Amino acid sequence: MKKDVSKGFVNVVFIVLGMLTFLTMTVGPAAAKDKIRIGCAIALSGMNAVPARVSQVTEYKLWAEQTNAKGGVYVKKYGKKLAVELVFYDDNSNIETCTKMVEKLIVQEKVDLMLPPWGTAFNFAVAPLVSKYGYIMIGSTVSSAKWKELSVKAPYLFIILNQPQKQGKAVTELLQDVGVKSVAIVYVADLFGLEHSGVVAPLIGQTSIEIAMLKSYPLGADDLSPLIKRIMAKKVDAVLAYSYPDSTFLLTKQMIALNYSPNLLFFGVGQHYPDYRESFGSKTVEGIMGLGAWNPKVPASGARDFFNAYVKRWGKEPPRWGEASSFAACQIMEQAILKAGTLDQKKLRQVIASETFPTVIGQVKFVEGTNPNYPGDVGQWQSGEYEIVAPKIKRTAEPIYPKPKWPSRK
Amino acid sequence: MEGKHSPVNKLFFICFAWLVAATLPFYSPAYVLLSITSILMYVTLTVSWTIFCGPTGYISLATATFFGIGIYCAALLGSSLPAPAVVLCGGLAGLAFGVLVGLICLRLSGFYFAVFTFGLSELVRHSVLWWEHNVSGTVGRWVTGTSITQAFYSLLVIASLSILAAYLIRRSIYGMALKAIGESEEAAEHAGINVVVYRIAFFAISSFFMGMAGAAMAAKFTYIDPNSAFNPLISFTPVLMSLFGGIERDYGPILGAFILTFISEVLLSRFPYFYTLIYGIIFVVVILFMPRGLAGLLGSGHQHKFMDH
Amino acid sequence: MAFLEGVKVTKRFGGLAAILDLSFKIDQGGIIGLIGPNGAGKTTLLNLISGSLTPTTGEILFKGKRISGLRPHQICKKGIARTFQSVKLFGNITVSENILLGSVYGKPRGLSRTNHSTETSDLLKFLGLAGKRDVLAKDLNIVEQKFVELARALATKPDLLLLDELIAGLNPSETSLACDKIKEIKKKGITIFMVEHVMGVIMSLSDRVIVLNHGEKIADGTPEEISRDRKVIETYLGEDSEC
Amino acid sequence: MKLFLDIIISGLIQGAIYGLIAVGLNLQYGVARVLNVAHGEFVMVGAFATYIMYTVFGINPLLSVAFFSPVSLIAGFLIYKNLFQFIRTSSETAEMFEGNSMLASFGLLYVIQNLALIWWGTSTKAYSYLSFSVGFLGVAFEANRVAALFVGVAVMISFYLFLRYSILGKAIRAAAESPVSAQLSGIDVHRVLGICFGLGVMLACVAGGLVSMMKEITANMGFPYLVTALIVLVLGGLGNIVGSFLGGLIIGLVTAAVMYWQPELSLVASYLIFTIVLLIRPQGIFVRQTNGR
Repeated sequence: MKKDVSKGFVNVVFIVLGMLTFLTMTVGPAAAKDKIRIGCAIALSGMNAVPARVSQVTEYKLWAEQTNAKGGVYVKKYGKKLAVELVFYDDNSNIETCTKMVEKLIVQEKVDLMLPPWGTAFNFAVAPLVSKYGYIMIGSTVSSAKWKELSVKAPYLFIILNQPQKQGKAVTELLQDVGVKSVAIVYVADLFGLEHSGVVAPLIGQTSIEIAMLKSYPLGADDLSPLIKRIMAKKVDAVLAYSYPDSTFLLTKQMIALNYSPNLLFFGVGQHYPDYRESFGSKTVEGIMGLGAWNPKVPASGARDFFNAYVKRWGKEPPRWGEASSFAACQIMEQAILKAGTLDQKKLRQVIASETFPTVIGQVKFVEGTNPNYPGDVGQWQSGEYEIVAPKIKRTAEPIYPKPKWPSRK
Repeated sequence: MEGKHSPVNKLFFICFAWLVAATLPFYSPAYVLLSITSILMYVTLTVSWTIFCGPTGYISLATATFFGIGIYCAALLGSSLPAPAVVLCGGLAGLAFGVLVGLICLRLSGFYFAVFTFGLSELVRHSVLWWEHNVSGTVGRWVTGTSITQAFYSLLVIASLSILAAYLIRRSIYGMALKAIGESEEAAEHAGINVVVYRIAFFAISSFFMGMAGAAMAAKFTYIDPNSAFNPLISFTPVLMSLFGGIERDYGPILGAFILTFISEVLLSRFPYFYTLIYGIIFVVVILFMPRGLAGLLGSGHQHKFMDH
Repeated sequence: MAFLEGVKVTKRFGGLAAILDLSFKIDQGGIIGLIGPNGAGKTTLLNLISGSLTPTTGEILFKGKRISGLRPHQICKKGIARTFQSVKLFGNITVSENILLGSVYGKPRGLSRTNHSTETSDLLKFLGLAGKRDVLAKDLNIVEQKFVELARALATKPDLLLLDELIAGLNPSETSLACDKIKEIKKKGITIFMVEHVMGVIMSLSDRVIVLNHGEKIADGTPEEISRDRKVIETYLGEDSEC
Repeated sequence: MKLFLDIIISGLIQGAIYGLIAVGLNLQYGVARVLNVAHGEFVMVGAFATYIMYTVFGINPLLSVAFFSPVSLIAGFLIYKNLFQFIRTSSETAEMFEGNSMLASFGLLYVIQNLALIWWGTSTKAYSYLSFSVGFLGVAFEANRVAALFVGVAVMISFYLFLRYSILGKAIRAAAESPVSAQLSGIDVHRVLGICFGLGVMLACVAGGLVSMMKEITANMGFPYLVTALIVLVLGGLGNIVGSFLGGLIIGLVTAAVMYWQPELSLVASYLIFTIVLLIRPQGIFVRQTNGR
């Protein structure tokens, strides 16, 4: 027995030593620079895996494949086109793992560029870290008024998505424009819902529109019919639901079944998925609005091409909001490299902070680290396309108001 | 009984390993430090979990609560207190909450205890969310960052302390009393063991280390909300790691935490699309071929014998 | 002042009274047998004395001090130890560790670690378990387990030892061994209060026998008195065929 | 009064689903001693299977639920036979088996989740079936949810009758009470436990099929159902099949009621109820407490 015990112990020592050796093994950059390695630690498993894959991974991959098909990105410093290589790490939807993986990408993989993780909290957690190492990062799934506090800690973070303040204003103007008299606001009790409702409610409060209801509901609710019935009782013109995909689908389903069709129905995230349109049918989703919008008709070079390429590559249409901006973020990095002629992050940052970039979401010029010129703040399904209806100047179609009633069913 | 030389050798090895670890920041590449820091965090969580749950066999699924409380402590105090004080406060908050949870769970054992602690930690998560929203008027909070080296040293100290505590408790009469409680609370009580005090005290001690780990790791989060700080998966991790490593040995949980964290890291980075698939298969294979966990494979079924020390 | 005294003790479960208005007095020293048909409330009475249960009304005094309402570990530290009808050992620790726990956590005597170990070894020898000291308790046979439980109870250095059917299930030779041990324990000055079904054993060992039926005391006296008691005979003949 | 009826019915609908899932878990843990943490994943599998049957082949979801029941039962039985039975024989004690089978089911959870992500990774799906409202005493309910309630209750009742009166059901109850004596009386315990596990998987898949009519379907929808099932299981009492179903109804009712007054607190309320109930009755609501302990 004595022997076994000490033998076991020695085995343990060897295992630990072996692991340490493995940890110290580094892939290291090849001596001759022949490709640009881009790191991304993102939720490929865990509870954020679905949205992360839809909104970022597919777009990044598409961009990398397209770029490599062209022969890569020309970098002046090396005097040649370099292929791009995406290095994905899984963060298992865990912030602690995410920060670890990001740091590992930077210090062990020694990637040349970084792409952001999915979601506001993850981006915020990672931003100071990548800034510390002096890597630029363009977040396309960040939506929070708090970015201003962050920009001090994370000067290398750029946010390409539209932000709550602006979107709240666009929503309010739209409501006034179409002549909504009363509104019910419900929101998911989470960073996203709280921030957006916190912005939009006071804005609407300043207008003559009556807020008949302002309620939150928990993430992961299985039955929202009580909430819907309460809204029904208020007899409002418009329902604003700052929802996540799960509750967007659930609310839609239950509203259809209960035959409740307000004049204006607005959701947070998920209504912009083509899956949403296909699940319920174009006729049913006709007139449904949602936060944030992009479609192939926006006045941007390559928007239609991106749409077609996405369909060709993934066999389904791209969702119609931040997904295009994930692709645009890659385009911006590509152009910045072209302009700077180097992979030096400081120079890239300067270029990105000061120049204007034509992308699939239009001309992007960062102001204080955010993109004030997003193509759409509110979208609406019209005959199978997610048209931009707010802000007014960017409309790709006039808003339909009131929303058509649900089509009759057997 | 480990033989005449073995304990000395072991002690020597442990000192050596500790010295190597303590000087790591001076010569190791940054990413090793990073990985080790993360490993140390899971070692702390797992080892402190086994302080109470190992001998009693009660499976606590409230780890996320104490860890999260540590994180929130760091978020609230991080800017006003020096780092060691913050970590200590996190620990004390964990301790205080551990006493509370221990008190609430007193009448429960077995499966009911496991699910109850899990339900309780979900209740805490939702309550904090509600509180932050309705009372503090915010959801996210900033955490003051620290350097890798600082995080590494605080976790090294916390992990060492938790290992030491776990070792001493396990080898002492207290460990045996906890085992007795796990076997039969009634008989333990009639043998003169104050079951209430023991259950609460040792549950709180393990919470203390979890709280400290949370406070020390908070810097890694930068921006926290209740859902990320009280991530329910954290509650399952120590259970998996200690069972995986083998709960019958002192080093089983350490080994489990070390190896599973390491495997995760390799899989997350090398096979990002198949992380959980491979991870799951490893679990099943280990269970099928090493029913006693890794430690069970490495040595025979040795039992601790208090009388011989 | 009686050694152990029950004053109008009643214990109800829901509406049913398991013990009803029971008063008793026990003096130090000797063996007191507690008998009665199934469901008479014998184990309930032991549970009340050892603190597993609290009386609904009434009180129990030990050495003149009230112990009802105290928790079992407090009562143990005051010098009352017990065994269980169905053995409750700590199966996954060794025999000697089982006993050591009793020694350390029992009545406080300010002993050092070594003294506890010596005490444990003595008890192992006393009960003939010396060869099994390093065996896991769950690996013993049921008779050995009963003895370990007895040793654990003795290790707490009790003044009063409550035995709940120690003899039940033992074969004749084991029974006589157990009886010898009980006598030896008595010689050490420990008062023994034992519940037993095996009438012969009770009658031969006990200095005094208390008979319970439906939670009430129906007889109390020396074994000879009890065996002649009409009420007792009626109770046993009428309800129980066990003896 | 209308409001009351509304809360009761919507609570019962949701509760029946929770109840079904919890009863499944109860068979797996309460009888077969496998704490199957992959239970929620089978709900997801059931939901996706029903979805595919409906959208691709146009098969009525209720029919495909009926079709998938035996399939999932067999699948569950095979999982038990090939995985958990092996673990049962290699484990030395009951505790060891419980720990190891939980670990293995974690492995199962991870594997199923990853496969689901590979197959349905980026999809969030829903379909419309019986998507209209039916009036009952002046209150409107969604037809598909009402149908789910009827199916759920029907499954539960037939299940109860099965356990109570069929020979196999009696064997299951015998095995639940004491595997050893069941074995002695000539019951093939492994087969019975395998069937229990299979029945658990079946109930999860049935619930999944019903859920697919009422909710969106994604690859990571399963885990929350596991959490609810665990809580319901403890609430109703381990090994108590009827208790689990009633426990599900209670959680459903509480959530529905709070959803009316304070929607944000609806989940907090269900956890709070759970905590309080367990503090008062540590062995669940529907278990008769024995004297002493």
